[in-house]
Amino acid sequence: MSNSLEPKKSGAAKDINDVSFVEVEQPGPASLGKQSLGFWVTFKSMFKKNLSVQYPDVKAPTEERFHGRHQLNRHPDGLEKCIGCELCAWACPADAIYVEGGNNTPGNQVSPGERHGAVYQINYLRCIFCGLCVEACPTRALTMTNEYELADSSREKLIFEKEDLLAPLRAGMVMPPHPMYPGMDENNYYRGEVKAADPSQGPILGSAGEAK
Amino acid sequence: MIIQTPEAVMFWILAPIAVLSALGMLLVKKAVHSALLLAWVMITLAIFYIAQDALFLGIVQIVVYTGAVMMLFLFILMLVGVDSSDSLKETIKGLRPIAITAAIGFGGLMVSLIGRATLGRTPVGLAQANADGNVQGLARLLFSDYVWPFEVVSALLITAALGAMVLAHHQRTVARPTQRESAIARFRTGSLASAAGLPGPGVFARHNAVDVPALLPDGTPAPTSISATLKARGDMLESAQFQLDVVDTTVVEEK
Amino acid sequence: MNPYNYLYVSALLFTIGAIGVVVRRNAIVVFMCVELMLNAANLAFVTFSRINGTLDGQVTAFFTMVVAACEVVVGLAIIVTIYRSRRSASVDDASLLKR
Amino acid sequence: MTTAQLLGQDPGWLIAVKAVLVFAICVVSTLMAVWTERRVLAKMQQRTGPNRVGPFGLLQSLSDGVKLALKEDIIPAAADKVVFIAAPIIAAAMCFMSFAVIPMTGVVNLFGHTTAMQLTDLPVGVLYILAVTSIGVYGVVLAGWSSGSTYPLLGGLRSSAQVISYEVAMGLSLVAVFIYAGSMSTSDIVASQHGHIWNAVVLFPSFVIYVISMVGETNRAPFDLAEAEGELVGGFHTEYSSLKFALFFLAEYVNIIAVSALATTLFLGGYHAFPGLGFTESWLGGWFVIVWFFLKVNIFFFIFMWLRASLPRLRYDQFMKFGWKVLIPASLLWIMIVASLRVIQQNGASRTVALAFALGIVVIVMAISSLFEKSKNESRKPLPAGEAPDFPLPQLPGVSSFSASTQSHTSGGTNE
Repeated sequence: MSNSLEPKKSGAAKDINDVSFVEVEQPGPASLGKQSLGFWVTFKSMFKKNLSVQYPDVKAPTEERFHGRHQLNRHPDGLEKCIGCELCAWACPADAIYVEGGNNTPGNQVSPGERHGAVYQINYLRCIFCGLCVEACPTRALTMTNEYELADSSREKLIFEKEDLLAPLRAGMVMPPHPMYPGMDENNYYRGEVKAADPSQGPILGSAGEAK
Repeated sequence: MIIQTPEAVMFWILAPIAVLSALGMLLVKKAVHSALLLAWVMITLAIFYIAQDALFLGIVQIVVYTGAVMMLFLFILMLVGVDSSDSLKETIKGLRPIAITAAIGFGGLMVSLIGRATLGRTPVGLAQANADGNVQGLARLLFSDYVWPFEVVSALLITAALGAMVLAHHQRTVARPTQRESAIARFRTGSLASAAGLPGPGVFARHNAVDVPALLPDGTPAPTSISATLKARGDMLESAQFQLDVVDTTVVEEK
Repeated sequence: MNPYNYLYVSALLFTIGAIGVVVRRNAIVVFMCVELMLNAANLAFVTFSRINGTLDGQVTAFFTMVVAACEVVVGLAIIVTIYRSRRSASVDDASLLKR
Repeated sequence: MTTAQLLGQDPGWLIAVKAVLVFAICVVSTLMAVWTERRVLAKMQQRTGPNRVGPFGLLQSLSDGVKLALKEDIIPAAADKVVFIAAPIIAAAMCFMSFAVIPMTGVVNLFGHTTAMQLTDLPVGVLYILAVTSIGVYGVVLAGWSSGSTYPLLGGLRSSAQVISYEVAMGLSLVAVFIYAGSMSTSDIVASQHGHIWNAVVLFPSFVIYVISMVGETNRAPFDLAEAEGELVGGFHTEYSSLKFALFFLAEYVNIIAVSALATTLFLGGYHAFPGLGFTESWLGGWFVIVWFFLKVNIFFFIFMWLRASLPRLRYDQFMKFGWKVLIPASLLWIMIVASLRVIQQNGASRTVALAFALGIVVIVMAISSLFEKSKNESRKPLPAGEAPDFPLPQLPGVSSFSASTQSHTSGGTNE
């Protein structure tokens, strides 16, 4: 392939066969008594408490930082945080994320600023749950939940669309698309200065999830 | 012989089967099938022995012949003859008709001789000889009248076992290379490109089976990526058909 | 039942084995035919033992088995050795000493 | 009246009933064995094991069997069809046959007939079992060959070589039992142990060799090289599916129960009660002893599971070396000792002479083994200090200074 890879044969270099080779002594087998201690270990553990979890009946809580299904977050007023920058898709080592950005128009403001993610797909057959996408996301739109029950019956069902990934609307939010908070621009949104939705943005959802 | 004894029923069922299996052993093409049919013949013979008051011999027949000898045959067949199919073509001209004629003559002669010959007495049966038990009777004979042949035969058995070991032993003419030596040899011989190991088989995402050679960057199949056995057997797929089409890399302006 | 019937079976099996030794070309199959002949002889021995009312025939058959086992062990070792050098288990290929 | 004569009086229908009973016992105990093994193995690994199908998961193996039967039956294109189908049948049928000579009870009353729970009693019963298992190997070899693929062929060759080699050791370990019992009939061997010390104690080396070789014979962990998953996929049954695979599965477990039952018969006094509990043998008209029989069989089965939970798989060459170079010579030596002792006893020598002979042999064996031990120690010299490569190692908590050479210096000498 390339001759530059061949070893350089300068005079100072030692031949590998001249390098002394210290034969390190290997530990021999342990005595029969010591070996049979292993039987006692297995016998003893018959009377120990089981570590099994009866999974479908009992669901053990995961660790807090468990890498589960992704979630696309929202600003407090309901606008999506995702700006369709595709940084997550670029960061993905498994090539599992597909993003198409779209322009925000005055009549169709989905996220603060100019752009939003129009198409957002994660292929969970490819995803390795490494979390690099989360680290790449500039707006903290993409985070990971603790949900791990992702099995399904067909390949298509495991490609999650934007609707499947979006965080649910909570009370006090407004169903996008809707205009930005009056007097705020995307920088205010980014700094977290928008704390709640304004009635001028649209009907605010109540605690039951219905528009007031 | 109007009232059929259980032995007669057994005989008239098993004897034709035994003869037919022996014939089948002669005629089938695959050596493994021959061995199986022969094993079956030996089992029927063991049943014949047991029916003839030779219980110990019948069991030993199964242990020795079916269990050891035929198993050895099967073993050798698998080691030697799995890929060599046996041809039934005759190599010496006219051998087969002559052999069959001679054998039929010989067999006919023997059968007719047995039919005519009288051994001078009616069958005695082994009821008396087996009075203390068949095993005990045999043991008494083996360790008294036949003790010399018994010792000779055991010496023969040991000699045969040693002889087989000597014949099958494979002397190593060159010492087996150590891990260090083979590691050095890998870097010393050929180019360093192959030092890291051979390329794995399969064309990524299109076909990843072991019978598809990997593609080199220039699109030619890598010959070292699949097993030589698969290549020799012809069980190898063309990897070019799994190559990606040329990807259009020109950027189209979005409207 | 008349024990002579076993002798007929024995004669038939012996004949079949003899044909096989002459006709078949695969050394292993030839060997199996030899085993069949030995077995046929054994059956005759056991039957004679019954006809005569003594166990000597069975002892002889016992010795035959041991000898047959020895024969198989050495014979198969030879076949393996031939196969190693000739890559073939056919008896025709083992006649090279002649030419 | 001996058991053989007793069984000789059985009418035909009783033999048929007993055959069905033995078959049913085999199948049911296989189902139970699979469940027991999975549960016990799980306990040894601090898991629960199957517990969802039926109470305590008892019906798990039954549902597995139904599932296997309903699966698609695949015959590979390269397979030799007749042999491929015949192989599992041979394997399964042969291990059932070995149960015919196992005595499970003494004299009992079955449907108004005085008989024993044993199908038949042969004067060469134990040899019969060896013969039947040697035919059973055909199932394995033919399955490997007829699949027409490489892994099964290698697996079949491996397991047949293994079974044949360990059958030699097993047969040799049985010889001492024959010498002591003076018979090869299973019921006679059981009778010879009744009222005496069990063969497991008297012939302890034979017992150990038998237990080791029975594990090798049944292709079980740590000797399960025939189906070494990491090397050979599934071994000889790689290409099998559905009912044919179920037959192999059945054969494996019936085989385990059969060798355990044989071990019980030969070494643990068969169906007789444990020492001191002899009064239980008359309970339920003699049927109660079947509890003792299965208790003893389960002791062996537990050993199987325990071995599987504790030991890693052996390497193939080490395994064969162990069989041919350790087990077989050891059992040959032991047979010679047993035979000499027997001759000394039968020639009317006193107990002290026999004891002295046995002691002498023990001393000789210990002397030889200590010589070996000494030469082994001499060949292992500790590495001289300073020659080992010295390189810094990460700090350990609570250890002030730590280097590679000091570590190898201290551990080299003590030979841990």
